[in-house]
Formats: sequence, structure tokens, C-alpha cells
Amino acid sequence: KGSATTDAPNSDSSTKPKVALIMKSLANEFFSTMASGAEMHQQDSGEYELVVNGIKDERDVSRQVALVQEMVASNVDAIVIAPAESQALIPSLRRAIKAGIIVVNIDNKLDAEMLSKEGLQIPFVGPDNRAGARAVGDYLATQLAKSDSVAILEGLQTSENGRARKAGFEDAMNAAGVTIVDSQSAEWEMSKANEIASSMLSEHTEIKAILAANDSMALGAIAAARSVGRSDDLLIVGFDNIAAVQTAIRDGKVLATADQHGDQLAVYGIETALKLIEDKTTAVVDVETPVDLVIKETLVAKENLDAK
Amino acid sequence: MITKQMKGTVLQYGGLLTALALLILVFSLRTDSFFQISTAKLIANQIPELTLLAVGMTLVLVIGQIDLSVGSVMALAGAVLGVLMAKHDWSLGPAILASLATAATCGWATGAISIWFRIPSFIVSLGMLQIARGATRRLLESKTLTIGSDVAVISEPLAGIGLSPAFLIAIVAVFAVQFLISSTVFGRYCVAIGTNAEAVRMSGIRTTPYAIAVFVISGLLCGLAGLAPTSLMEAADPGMGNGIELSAIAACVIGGTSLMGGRGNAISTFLGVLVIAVLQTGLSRMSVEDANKQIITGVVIIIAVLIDTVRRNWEKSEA
Amino acid sequence: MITKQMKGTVLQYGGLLTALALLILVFSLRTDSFFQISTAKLIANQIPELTLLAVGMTLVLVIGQIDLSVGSVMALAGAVLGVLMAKHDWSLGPAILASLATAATCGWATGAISIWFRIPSFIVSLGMLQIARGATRRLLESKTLTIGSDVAVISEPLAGIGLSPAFLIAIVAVFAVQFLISSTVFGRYCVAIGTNAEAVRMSGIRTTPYAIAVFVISGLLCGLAGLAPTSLMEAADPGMGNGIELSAIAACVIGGTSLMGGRGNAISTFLGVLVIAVLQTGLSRMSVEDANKQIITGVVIIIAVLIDTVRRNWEKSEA
Amino acid sequence: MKPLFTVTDITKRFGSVTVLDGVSLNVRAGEIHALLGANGAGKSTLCKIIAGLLTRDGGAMSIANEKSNAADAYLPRDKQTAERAGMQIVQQELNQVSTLTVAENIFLTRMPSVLGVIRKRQLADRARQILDRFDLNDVATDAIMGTLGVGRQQMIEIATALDRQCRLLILDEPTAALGVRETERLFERLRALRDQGIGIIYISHRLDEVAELSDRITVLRDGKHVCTEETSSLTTDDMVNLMAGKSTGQRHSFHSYATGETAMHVSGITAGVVQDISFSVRHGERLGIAGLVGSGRTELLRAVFGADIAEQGTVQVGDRLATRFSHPRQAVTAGLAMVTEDRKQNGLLLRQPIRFNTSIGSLGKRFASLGVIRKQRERQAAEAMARKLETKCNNIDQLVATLSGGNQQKVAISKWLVRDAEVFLFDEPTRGIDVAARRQIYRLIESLAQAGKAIVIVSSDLDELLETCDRIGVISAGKWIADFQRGCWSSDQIMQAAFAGYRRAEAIA
Ligand SMILES: Nc1ncnc2c1ncn2[C@@H]1O[C@H](COP(=O)(O)OP(=O)(O)OP(=O)(O)O)[C@@H](O)[C@H]1O
Ligand SMILES: Nc1ncnc2c1ncn2[C@@H]1O[C@H](COP(=O)(O)OP(=O)(O)OP(=O)(O)O)[C@@H](O)[C@H]1O
Ligand SMILES: O[C@@H]1[C@H](O)[C@H](O)CO[C@H]1O
Ligand SMILES: [Mg+2]
Ligand SMILES: [Mg+2]
Repeated sequence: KGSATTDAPNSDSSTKPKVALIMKSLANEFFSTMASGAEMHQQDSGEYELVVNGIKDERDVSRQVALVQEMVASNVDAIVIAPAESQALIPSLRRAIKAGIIVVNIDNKLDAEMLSKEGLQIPFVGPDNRAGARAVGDYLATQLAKSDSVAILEGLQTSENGRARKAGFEDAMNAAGVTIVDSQSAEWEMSKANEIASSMLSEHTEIKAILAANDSMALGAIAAARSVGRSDDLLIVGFDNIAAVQTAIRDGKVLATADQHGDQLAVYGIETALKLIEDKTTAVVDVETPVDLVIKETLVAKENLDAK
Repeated sequence: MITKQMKGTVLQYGGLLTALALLILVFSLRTDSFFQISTAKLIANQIPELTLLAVGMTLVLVIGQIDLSVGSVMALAGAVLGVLMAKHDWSLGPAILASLATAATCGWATGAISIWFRIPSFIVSLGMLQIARGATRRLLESKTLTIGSDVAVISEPLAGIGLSPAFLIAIVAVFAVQFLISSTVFGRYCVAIGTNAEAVRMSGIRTTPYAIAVFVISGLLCGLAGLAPTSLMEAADPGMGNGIELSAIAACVIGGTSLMGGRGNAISTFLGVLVIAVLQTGLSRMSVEDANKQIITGVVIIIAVLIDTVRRNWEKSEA
Repeated sequence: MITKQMKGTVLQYGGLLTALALLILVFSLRTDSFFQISTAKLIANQIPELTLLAVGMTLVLVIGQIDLSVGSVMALAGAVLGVLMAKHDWSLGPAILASLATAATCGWATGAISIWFRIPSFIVSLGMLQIARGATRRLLESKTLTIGSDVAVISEPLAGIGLSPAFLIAIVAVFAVQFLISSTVFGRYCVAIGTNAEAVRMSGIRTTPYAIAVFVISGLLCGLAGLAPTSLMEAADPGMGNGIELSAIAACVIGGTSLMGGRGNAISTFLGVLVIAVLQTGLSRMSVEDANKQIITGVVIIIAVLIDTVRRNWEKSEA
Repeated sequence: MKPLFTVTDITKRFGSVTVLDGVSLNVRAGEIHALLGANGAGKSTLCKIIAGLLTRDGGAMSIANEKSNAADAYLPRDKQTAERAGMQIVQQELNQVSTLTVAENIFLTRMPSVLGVIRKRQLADRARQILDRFDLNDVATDAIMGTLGVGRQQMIEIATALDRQCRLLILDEPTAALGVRETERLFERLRALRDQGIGIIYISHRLDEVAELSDRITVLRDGKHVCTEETSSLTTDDMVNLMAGKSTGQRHSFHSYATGETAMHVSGITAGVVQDISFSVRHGERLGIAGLVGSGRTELLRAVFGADIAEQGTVQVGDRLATRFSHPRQAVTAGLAMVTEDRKQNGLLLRQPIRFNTSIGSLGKRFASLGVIRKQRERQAAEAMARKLETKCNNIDQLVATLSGGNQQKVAISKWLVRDAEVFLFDEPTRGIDVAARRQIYRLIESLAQAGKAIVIVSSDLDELLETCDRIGVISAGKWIADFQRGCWSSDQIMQAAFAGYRRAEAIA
């Protein structure tokens, strides 16, 4: 198993371009999906070699910086990275580019202002998190009345997409005239989310819905709802469309989530990188990948489609 | 006689109880919803895993060792439960047995390697932390695995008392381990080994089997601990229990267990767990800003132990 | 005489060096790019922070204490540096001094509280871990703060040798602390305090100032450690060094430092850091699935210490 | 003659227990002043107060002013201020740092250094001088303290203290772990110091020593001052009676209980310095083993007991198979018991109560059903044992660490009395035990012998062996040199034998 092409005694291994995929938080299902998507793609195409790396904990930014350096030292042709932090990775990426390596940014967008200040052009391949969250929030709003109360479970406060999703949720709730009575970070984690959501629901009994910035936390919120006896009427939305939440949506425990096509995200990034390797003159442009609202109906429709 | 014993108990647990009471008081004043039965029940249903881990850790610390792998072993137990039930259609009972066996085996391995080869258990259990976490992720393919409501019964509050079986198991474990430590030959040997293993050996007692058994018990308790969140989430989570080992050790130390071995009390550890849990719940009720939550947590933990230390010294000068 | 000393050195560090050599061998065979000078330079520029923290931790462990706050104190130092430079336009020199002072103060506070009030340093430093992390996040408003290339010089490899000032500082710290432990009155007192604080007190030496000084030194080293990643990223990161305390302690224990106090060697600790760093670097070069990487990491750490233990026992039976 | 140092009405309490109750004492310059008292009488406590290691609860102390006739009030804040005033103490319990070298231990408080950096050469040289002055030629200055035997460590500790400038020197049972040769050497030094005008407080339970060495004697009983007399005016029997407050009766006349049946046969044990030692001990027999410090007696017992695995040799207990024990457990199962020499290191659980220590060896056997401890029985047995050995304690829940040295030793012995065995190995059984208690222990050993137990006693106190044993074996430099039956021995012969191995070694070298 795995993508161990580097181990293969394959003679033409030196001619194939070598791509490094660097992700954050491998503990998160989102990224393992992303990794297996990329590995599948590599096996199908066979045109390039792939090294997959990630950090154990999203907070460990310097470990990710170290990974970039390691990839530079092992002479990869391209780095496709989901940065754990939108600014702190830039200096090391700058060094990678100076060493002639193609860099593509996925998932979490690098700080545009800083990039332009540094005179760097790094293509971003990824979704608009704020828009995605807004779509989820808007759908939730259709089930709420004006002046209803909701709470947000934020992602890690240091992550850019976490902040973007919170902003997207807020946009939607404000537009619908719904009050956000509480908003705390559960650091993307399930059990932390359970703990915090339980407290929120006890302190603010009027809460009608919980908006979680990712699906792990949405699962935590389900458990919290059960603990305080609100399984039946609490609305929960998430983000990521992981398998467990798909089940939960079918069971009616979660109302909606956003699919940012994690399995394809890295693939888009790799394709962009391969294009740039082949032809260095290709224009560097951002690629916005789709974010789709997922609700019960979407899943049922997809099932029917798959069945055919 | 009874009153003397009661006085002893109050004295023994007085510092921690005071700290706990202060915390509850502050949170009750600062929030609307804290001082309610429902809060107590909520906390009761959130702490089984930490309680079970910390109680096992108490035993491990008593013999002068440490086990950093508890969080990942607990996750591994949850993963085994999940995979067997969700993918192989096992029923709850056998699946639980298998996951407990897995966890106990991990504990045994940690103990055996570190005791037989005299490698510090800090390192062996740190290795086991990685191994068990890696194994968990392989089993679950790094994904959250939904099990379904078959598993919910463990954490479903029982009608009438409003407490979950998981909580009751944890409480039983607290008292069982306390009984073990204070009243059985096994426990006495553990205390003795933690105090001066060489003296125990020279008394004609083999220390190795006892030390390894302690790790097995701790492993078993990790297994039990893994059931609670798995049941609560109705899913096996590859990231479960990440970093919880520090909280477990903290609960023990807050409860007065010595990291140097030879001293430990499961009931005090439980009070330590309560201090941590009340603090966390209270702070999220107040929806304090995250950074401030952290600062307050740090300060309160130090103060709680300070109160207990002052109490101890005061008691000593009394005696 | 010299050969005897050399033989002693080989024996003393033999186990770890063997483990290290084995690791390098395996990685060189399994990847194309590992066995190169560039890899060594890369590792050299990645390890300053862990080295500095682990070396400070060695001293703390030698006196029989522990400091879990090193990762957050290091982050706090980085944050102070960042805020002063980016928001208040301080220049590098004074900003460094301020951040070192902050870190040393944290170390002092941890030491003073735990020594004065006789609270286990495990708890006090766990509290400090939270406090310093919270303070860091407040300072940085939970966001990464870009400082700019003014700060890059610390981690920019020097022309000619290809090693960064940060690495050189770390190496100096290793030898300085080793010298401190083995050849100064201060260091011998630390060893003595860690072995038998009572005997030291009985011989009329006040242990408190030494113990607190050790925490201050460790704090200072955390401050230095914070400079390296801050400079590398040209930014202060609120999450910096999260969980690194376990790696730092692991490096010490791999290097044979006892958690019970009284024994520690900064050079061995450095070898421990190298084992960890080589393992990480090597594994990231290989396309092994991440879950497997974790399992391998766990197994290798245990084996490395096992080799060292075997070597030690062998040496003992030789003697 | 005006006193050098005066203690007036000193009182000390631990919690509610008063351990010193208005004790007064004075020491003259150039005097060896012996302090006598039963275990727990408060001797060590008094000395610790003088040395600044404990604070007193009441009373006053003063020391003669070197220039004038007046005496200055003396109120040490801590050890350092006490030292500055000229106090030096060798404590009863070893206070060494086991991980430091011998030289570092000797110079712990005054390491030769420049700007904090130790001058290692100078350190080694000076340590060498001090060691040589005490005939410790074979101890390397860079040896790690923890690897030396207790006797050596004690010698080093004494050498350290004697090397320092002082006006009042306190020695708390310095000879407990010393052999004859070392004791002689120490006495020479002490007399020399006395002649220089230094005042010396000397504590010992070996009354012959006290009679030989001291000028005056102060007796304490239960924390109270009993009397201070010229040594010449007291016999050792008087001393015992004063300490105990009652007549403890005469020395027992010796009666042998040895049978013809071999209880244990040790054959060809080689372990460390011990080379090919064989001996037997019969039921009811008390076999003493004499030898100089470091001759390998402790190593022999440890190898027999399986505490160290012998390189060669076997042990046969009763009619069991001859085996080489690889764990004390096997030895204990076979019917052996061993009271270890270093009670702090491997005899006691210091941080635990007396009760735990008494029962630890026999929990499963006597005090448990289904693995649950029957605390009532345990308590009764521990109390009975404390009463039997007259262990001075507040109650059996007192931590052993807070007992006086001699009483700790009683607890260490009681563990095995509760457990029972066929063969008892005693390594320095009465180290630090007072005369009365020592008599009790002799009686106890006698009753064990009477009950048919075989007994091996290692002791550096030759008189003790002469008084209690049927037979005495002598070890020198790891070899079994000779074997003397009661009646066929003289202490001179035994001493000759003890030196024999070293002479030959010297001759060869
Ligand atoms: N820290 C303490 N806490 C409680 N009791 C103590 C403590 N230290 C000493 N004691 C008690 O004080 C009494 C006197 O002890 P001390 O050590 O002075 O006796 P001693 O005369 O030196 O006896 P020995 O001959 O056995 O050495 C003993 O009963 C002892 O148990
Ligand atoms: N752990 C050890 N490591 C190295 N040498 C040791 C160790 N223990 C004892 N020795 C040495 O072995 C020799 C025999 O010591 P042993 O303790 O058996 O002698 P002993 O006759 O009982 O004298 P003592 O009164 O010192 O106990 C001594 O030279 C001692 O220094
Ligand atoms: O986009 C990803 C996922 O939503 C994940 O749940 C957390 O990290 C984010 O970066
Ligand atoms: Mg005494
Ligand atoms: Mg001996």
C-alpha cells in the first residue's frame, strides 16, 4: 500500500517529475481523504512521483516549515502545500522558489498582501471558504426564524480558513437576522466540540442551531445535543462532507455541510504543478475549486446516480 | 471513632474540596446556568474517560513509573470496537471484550519492555503512544468511523438517575483502585515498589510481575475509557484522546500523587479530575475568550494545588 | 591517558552513536537523497530550538524537577520579539534582549513557585504552559505576525560554513551546559541536589537558589530557542512549539538523563535530539504512509534506547 | 575550667511529642564528652540542634568567646552559621551524594574553584591527602561514592569532617559501620584533636569505646538529662543502668543450642571480591563472620541470598537441592531471611509507616485472605513486634524515616521475625542499637537458635561475635581464612586472621 514509487527500482524514476504534497493535520479525515485522492491519481497517471507528508498537529507550524526545507533538500520538482498558516510559511516557500521549485498553494490561502510584498507569485488552488460557509449558513437560515439564536463552533483561531468560515457563517446569520449568542473555538476537534457545545446549550437554552466550522466538530455537537436532550430539535451544520457526517445527514442528525471535494483538491493542485513543470511559461493563475452545499437531497440524488 | 475517621477524611480531602467549592462558587456567581443539577449530570457524563485514565495513571505513578500512551491506547480501543461493530458486524459485548483485550495488551507491552529491559517507562510509553496512534489510524484509515446507535447505551444516561453506565463504571473504578491501593496485598506491594523497589526485592518479593500487572490494569482502564467517547459520538475517532495524558497526570498530581512513586490515592485523583472538568465547563459557560481561558486555567491549576499544599502543611504542624 | 579517555567517550556515547549510525544507514539505503552533506546542513538548521530546549530540560531534570512549559515559553519569546519589532519598530538587538528577559522571567516564576511552596514542578510548569500560551495568543491576537526579513539573519546559513547562527548558538549551549554540569561548582551542586537534596541541605548548602537558577537558565534557553523558528518563518506564530516539551524530555531520556534527578549529560541529550531529527527527516523523505511513519517512529525510539541500555549493561559487566 | 560550649534547658518537640525536655550540658575545650542514651533518647536530635540542622523550641546555647572571658550566645540559623561559629558534625546516618565522586563529596561545601569552575587537579590532590591520612589509600578520588561500601563511605564522611577547622566536633555513632582497624585510627585522630584543645561530643552505643576514649559522660533518658559524670567514676554496667533507668541484668552466660544437623551448606561461592567460600551452619548454631571493612562479608551474604548472582557456587538449605539463587525470592522460599547492612538503601521503606515495614515480607503468608489485607491482624502483629523489641515510636503508623537510627534498625529486623525462616543472615544486626536493645536482640537471636534456627551474623564489632556465637569464621580479602570454635578462640587470633589476606597480598605486591 502507499505510493512508494521512490522505492521502486524503476529505471526511469529520475526522468519523472517528483511532486511533494505537504498537508497539515494528518489527524483530520479531510486530509487523509485528500492524501488518498492524490495517491490514487498518481497511480492512475504514473507520470510523476509523489511524496506525501503532513504534520501531526495543525498548531505545529514550524514542523511544516521544516518539511518544506526537507522537500527542497530532497530535490523535488514541485511542492503542493496546504499551509497550516497563511503567513509563516511564506519565507520558506520563497526559498523553495529560489531553488527552482514550483510551488502551488491549496486549501488554505496564503496571505495575498504578503505575497505581493515579497514579489512572489504562487497559484492558489482551492475553494472560497467564506462563500462555502455562507452557502451552508444560508441553507440553515431557511429553517430558522428571524431573531432565533444560534452558536458557532470555530476552528483553530490561528487558521485562516477557520476564520473565513466563521465570517461566512456570520454573513449568513446577519443577513437572515438571526442572533449569534455564542461563538467559541473547539480547535477542529470532536471531543472538545462536545464539551463546548454542551456548555453553550446549557448556558443558552434558546439556541436553535449550531454552526460548526468543520464536520468533526459537528459530530461533537451531535453528542452534546444528545447529552442535553436536544437531539430532536437542534439543527447542526458542518463543513467538509466527511463520511461520518454523510451518515448523520441521512439520519437527520446534521442538516447540511459543504463539500470542498477534498479528494480532488490535491489533484487539482498537482495538475497545476505538473503543467508549470512542463512549461515554465504557463501563466500563474489561481484556480477556484468548487464548494458545494450538501444536504439530504443531494446525497439521495447522488446515491440514485451511483445506483444507475 | 467514626467522627475521628470523618475528620480524617475531611482533612485528607479538605484542600481539594475547598478548591473545588471555590471554583463552583465563582462559576455560579458568574453564569446563570452553572449551579444546577443538570450541570452536574453533564459533567458526570463528560468525565468518564479522563477519570478512568487518571485512575490507571495513579497506579502507574504509585509504582514510580509513568504511562504517556494512555490517550492513544484509548483511541485504539475505540477503533477496535468501531471496526469490529461497523465493519464486521460483531455485537457490542464481544466487541468490547476484544477492545479491552487490545488495550490490556498494549499496557502489558509497555510494562514488559520497560521493566524487563529497564528502559524508562517514559520512553517506552512515548513509543507506544506513537505505535498505538499509528495503529488506530491504520485501522480507521484515518477517518471517523460511524458505528451507529448500538454503541450508544454505554453513555446513555440511565432512566431515573440520569447518569450513564460509563460514569458508573468510572466511579466503580475509582473505588476499586482505591481499595486495591489501600487494602490489598497487590496494592501494598505497589506502594512498596514505588517507595524502594530494592528493599522489596530484598524482602523476597518479585517486583517485576507486580509492575507489569499495573501496566496491564492501566491498559485495561484505557480500554474502558475508550468506550465512553466512542459511545457518546457513536463513532470511532482516530484523533481521540490526543494529548489527554497530560491532563490525566495533572489530575493525579493535583490529587497529591507523587511522580516519584510510593504515594497515590484514587479518590484524590478523582477530585483532581473534577477540578479540571469543572474549570473547563465553567469557562466555556462563561464563553471567555480562548486565550484568556488558557491563562485562567493555568493560574487556577496552580492555585488549586497551592491550597492543597497549604492544607497539608497546616495538617502536619497540627499533628 | 588520552586513549583511555577516548575509549571512555566511545563507551559513554557508543550506544547512541550506534543507534544514530544505524538510522542513517537505513535511510541512505532507502532514499536517493539522504546521504548528502545537504541533509546534514538541513538537519543542523532544523534542530536549534529542540536542542536548546532539551539542553535546558537536561539541567532541570538533573535537579530532579521537570519543566513542561518550555514550548509555550519559547512561543512567548517569539511573540515578544515579533510584537516589539513589527508593531513597535524595535531593532533586533533590544528586541532579542526583551524576549530573553521575558522567557527567563517565566522560568524564574515556575521555579520560584514550585521551590518556595514545594508544589511539584510538573503542575506549576503545566500551569505556566497554559499561561504563557494564553499570553502569546493575546499578544499576537491568535494570529501569525509577520516580522519581515530583519529577523532572518538568525537562521540564515552563514556564507562559507552553511550553518546558521541559531545552530551555532545551540551547539555552544550544548557544550556550555555540559561544562556547567561536569566542571563547575554550580553544576555539581545541581547533580547533588537531584541525587539527595537532603544531604546537600545537611551539609549546609542552600538548595533553593540553585534550583531556581536552573529554571531561569532553562527559561533563558527557551528564549533563545524561540528566536530560531521566528527567524526562519520571519514571523511570530502563536502555535509555535506546541507539544515540543515531550520531544525535549524524550531527547533527554534517550540521552540517558534520569527523570528521577542526579544524572544528565548535555552531549548525550544532543545525540538524543539528533536521533529524533534524523528519524523525522528520513521518514519524510520516504514515501511511507503517515500512519506507518508514526508506528515506525515509536518502534525506533524504543529500539534506540534499548541499544543504549544494552550498551550500558555490557559496560557495567565489563567494569 | 570554663566550658567551651554550653547548652541550657534545650527543649524540642515534634508535633505533640517532646523529644528533648530541658536538657543542659557543657563541653570543655580539650575534652571528649560522651553522650549516652537508649535509642530514641534524643542524642541525635540534640546534636542536630547544636549543628544548626534543627531549630530548638526552647532553651539557650552559648559558646566561649575566643578573645575575652565572656561567652557569646549561640543561635545558629542553619548549618552554615553553625559552621562559621566552629561547629562540625558527623551525622549518624550517611549523608553522601551517591552520584558524585569521593573528592567532590569531601569538598562539597568548599570546592577549589576559579570563577565557579572546579580546579579538578587540586580537588583530586587535596582529597588524596585527606584519604591517605586515614589509610584509605585504595579509594580512588574519582570513584563514584555510591559504589563504595557503607564502611568506606562512613570513613570518608568522618575524614571530611575531621579535616575542617572547628572548635566543637560532634560525632554521632561514627564507629557503627567501622571495623577494628578503622576505629583505632579514628581514636588516634580524636585524641590528637583533643590535645589541640578542641571539644568533642562523642555518641556511641559501644560502651567499651566510650570508657576507653571519653573524659566525661552525659546520659540522656527519654529526652531528659540524667547525669554528667567523670568517665573514670563509672563502670559500663553503671552506664547501662543510668541509660535504662533500671537494672537491665547481667550479661547472659552463653549457652549453645547447636545441633548436629546441617541447616545450610554454602559451597564454593565466588562473587566480586569473594573467592570460593564454603561453609556450613547447623540448626541452632550461631555462626559469626568477622573481617575487616571491605573484606567481602556483605558481598558473601548477598550472593548467598541471591541478591547478587554469584559467579560460582551453590547454597543448599536443609535437604533441598543445592542451587544458586538468582533472586531473593528463591532464597526466602527456601527458608532464608536476611537483615541487610544498609537499611536505608535496601532494608526499609523509609517513607512508609512502621506497620508496612513490619508486614511487607509476610503479607501473603500471614496477613491476607484472598489478597485483601487483614489490617487488624497486621496492626496487632506490628504492635506486638514494636513492644517486643521496645521500638520507641508514637505509634505504628509513624513513618520509619522519622524514627531514631537504632529504632529503624529494629524495624528492619522485625520484618523477618514476623516472617520467620529457617536460616537467618544478619549483616551488622546491632548497628546503632543501644545496649539494652542490643541485649534484647541477642536474646532474640538466642531464642531463634533455641528454636532450632540457623544463624549467620556478620559484624564489625568483634565483642558482639565473641559474646553471641558458637563459632566464628574469619574472612580476609574475600577468602575464608579460618574457623574458630567457641572456647578455642582469642580476639588476637581472630584479628591476625582478619589481616592475613592483606599481608599476603602486600607480600606479593
Ligand atoms: N522528624 C521527626 N518527626 C517525629 N519524630 C521524630 C523526628 N525526628 C526524631 N523524632 C523522634 O525523636 C526521638 C529522638 O530521636 P533521636 O534520633 O534524637 O534519638 P537518638 O537518641 O539519636 O537514638 P539512636 O540511638 O537510636 O540514634 C525519637 O523517638 C524519634 O522517633
Ligand atoms: N556496588 C559496588 N560497586 C563496586 N564495588 C563494591 C560495591 N559494593 C561493594 N563493593 C566493594 O566490594 C568490596 C567488598 O565489600 P563488602 O561490602 O562486601 O565488604 P564488607 O566486609 O561487608 O565491609 P563493609 O563493612 O564495608 O560492608 C569492597 O571493596 C567494596 O568497596
Ligand atoms: O479545510 C480543512 C478542513 O476543513 C479541516 O477540517 C480542518 O482544516 C482545514 O484546513
Ligand atoms: Mg541517633
Ligand atoms: Mg558489610
